Amino acid sequence: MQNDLLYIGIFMLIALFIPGIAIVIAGVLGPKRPAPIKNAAYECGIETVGETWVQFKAQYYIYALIFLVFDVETIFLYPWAIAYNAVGIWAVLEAVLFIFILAGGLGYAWRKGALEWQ
Amino acid sequence: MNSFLTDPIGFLILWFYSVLRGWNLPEDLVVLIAFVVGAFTLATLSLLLVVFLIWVERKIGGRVQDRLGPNRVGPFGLIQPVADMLKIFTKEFITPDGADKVAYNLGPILAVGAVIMIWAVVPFGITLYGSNLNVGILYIIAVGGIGTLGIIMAGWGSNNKFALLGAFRAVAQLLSYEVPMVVSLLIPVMFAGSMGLNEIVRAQTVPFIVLAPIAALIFFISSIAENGRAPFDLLEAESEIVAGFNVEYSGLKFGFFFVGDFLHAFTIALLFSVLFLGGWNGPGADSMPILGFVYLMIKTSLMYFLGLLIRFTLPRFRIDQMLALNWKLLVPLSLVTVSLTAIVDKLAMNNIWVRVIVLLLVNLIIWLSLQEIMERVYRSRPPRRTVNYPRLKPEADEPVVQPETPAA
Amino acid sequence: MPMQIFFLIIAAVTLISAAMVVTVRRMMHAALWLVLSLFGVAVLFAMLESSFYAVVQVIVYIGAIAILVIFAVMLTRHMMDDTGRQIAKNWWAALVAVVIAFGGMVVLVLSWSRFQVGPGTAPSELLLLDFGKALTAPNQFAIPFEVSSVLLLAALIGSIFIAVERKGGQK
Amino acid sequence: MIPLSWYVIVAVAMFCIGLFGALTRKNAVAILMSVELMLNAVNINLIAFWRYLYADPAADPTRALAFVAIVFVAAAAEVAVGLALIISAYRQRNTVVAEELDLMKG
Repeated sequence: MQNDLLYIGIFMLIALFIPGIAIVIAGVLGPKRPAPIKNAAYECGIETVGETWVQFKAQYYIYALIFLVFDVETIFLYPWAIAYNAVGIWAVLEAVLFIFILAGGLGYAWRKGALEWQ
Repeated sequence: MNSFLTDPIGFLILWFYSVLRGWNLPEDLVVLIAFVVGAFTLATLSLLLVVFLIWVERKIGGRVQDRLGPNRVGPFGLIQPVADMLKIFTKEFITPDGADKVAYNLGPILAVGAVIMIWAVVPFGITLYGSNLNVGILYIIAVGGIGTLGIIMAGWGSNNKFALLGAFRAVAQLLSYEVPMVVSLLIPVMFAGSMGLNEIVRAQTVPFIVLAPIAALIFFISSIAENGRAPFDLLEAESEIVAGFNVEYSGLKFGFFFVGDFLHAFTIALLFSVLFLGGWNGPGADSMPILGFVYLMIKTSLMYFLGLLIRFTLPRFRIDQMLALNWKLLVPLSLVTVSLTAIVDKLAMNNIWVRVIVLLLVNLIIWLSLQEIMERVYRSRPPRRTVNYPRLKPEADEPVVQPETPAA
Repeated sequence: MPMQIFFLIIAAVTLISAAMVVTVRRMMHAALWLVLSLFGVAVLFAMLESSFYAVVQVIVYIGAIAILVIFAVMLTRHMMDDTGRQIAKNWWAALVAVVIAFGGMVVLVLSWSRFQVGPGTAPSELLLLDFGKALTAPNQFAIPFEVSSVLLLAALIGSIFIAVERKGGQK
Repeated sequence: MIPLSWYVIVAVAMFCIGLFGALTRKNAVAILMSVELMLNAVNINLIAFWRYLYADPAADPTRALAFVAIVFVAAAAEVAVGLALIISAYRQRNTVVAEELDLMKG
């Protein structure tokens, strides 16, 4: 297992290294002629008004929130899924209960209108 | 020599190990060198594959839409992507003023690196895999999260409203569709009793798509959405938010987002074949590993072609439709499917054919009740509000005004 | 020996980026340093041969929590800007207290002989299977299993209740 | 081999850095980030002890894993509710400086 993890680590480094080195090479090959207008932010030819980092709506945050909760359930459900063939029907029902408690949260968000895109 | 014919790649790997050992290096160093060389080869091959994939995609896309596709450079336009690559390598990088340099430059690297990283755990054949990680499926999900991070860094780093808005949209979509994907991937893990992709392939004496067609469908849809392709290409909706999170990029940095996109399209086909179509399983694959590789490639090409057909025929969703499809249909459906499959499969006898029939029945029931529910929801909806646009046709009692004909 | 050097590098990266999280002025950069620090922790988990938690660390912390934090940074960006002090006035008092606490704990760790052990037997491949069984076994973790789903439900409902903009409420 | 004490010292250092941040940072989001660091330090500790002392099958290795899972759940719940509170407070008071969030003072 240690070897598998070592390979994964090496692979991740290389997967980031190859694009990185390609960008460096392209930067060396390409011309470099910066100009103030060229470097300005692109907003369809109109000059930027106000701060760039304006506020955005909380809607996005709510999707991320529901996602977080469903992501955390993986910690519990994946080990259960591995043990699926080795456990009895009661363990399966427990996991189904687990899923349905979480689905209750989704139902609440639905009823509350939090899933509606406004 | 026989071993070379049935399993050329495995033979080469063993030969490489024996060469390294011949140099009297310590064993740890041999393993390390072999790993670095292997990882480097695989990653490079995956990137080189993109050059070919771009040609395939443009050619098929052209044919689907009744065009010719690339046909000028080389036979059938085969050299076109090479020419494009040379061009993009020599283009200028324009870094916008006020960009956050680190985030701006890391964005494309993470976006393409995250796709390549998936390849580390894919089993291409019985003997041919990078790593038999025991948590392979979770690794794939985790790597998807790194890609999301790359997009948010790109959007934030470019110091542009459109880019940031695009990144927000993109991240909302990627996060949302990860939920049904994670839930539906529980089913292969459940059946195989392991998260290692090798074990999952080995467990598929009957491909899992037969046992769990709905889960396979959910996985397919959500991975298309993760890829951000039509009909889910809201992340780069040119007509709505100029180009999305990548407006401010140029040259190869811009190109890398698309390299990642093309490679991801192939990778999801590969993953789908591994997880649901039986991977390298097939007649004679046990004795001749190279046959397994061929089977896997055939399955992958089929799924890839299907993905291309979808991409080139369907129009784009609106953002509210995209989110509603996920949260109001796919997520509940995946939860119900997983629960029912788990219960029924536990109750079914261990005979494989009984399981197939029972699970197919369950999936059919889920599908039919889904149709019924959607029908009812559709009927119970209030009729669409009609907007009174200015009429083009005049009312009956209005005098008809003839448009003036310009003087000749 | 290479293992130890590798460990020191990873530990240094993790701790330095953690220090950047608490000191850097721009919030967005603090969030990105947080990601690096969390990734370092994931590598530490991998070195401890807990591949499951290494991957879960990336999924939950980097894939979800860090993204949530970045969203919150962007949503509340207006006031928390990078000008002005980010650190409380009496930071030196906190620093002294923290350094004393750290020194005390290190002395404790180094003085107790049980901390000097090497790793025990490597965890077996079947560990996750056992963990899955234990999660649903009534005499083991069946109750924490269900309670944690209730906790998550409560967190979800609570945070949606708080975060959803009320119609007609004050802006 | 790496002794257990190294991991514990890293965890202690990380906990102290998080504590420092939680005590001194003014921004509420930054305080939450510091708390995340502290929770991570706890997890490093738990997994290190699991690996060094309880990994062999005789010692019931799943116990430590369950602990870590609960810490993950607690961290997720804390972030979800904490950030929702911060966003809500920001909407009402237009500030995220922790000292100025004195709604309870009346």
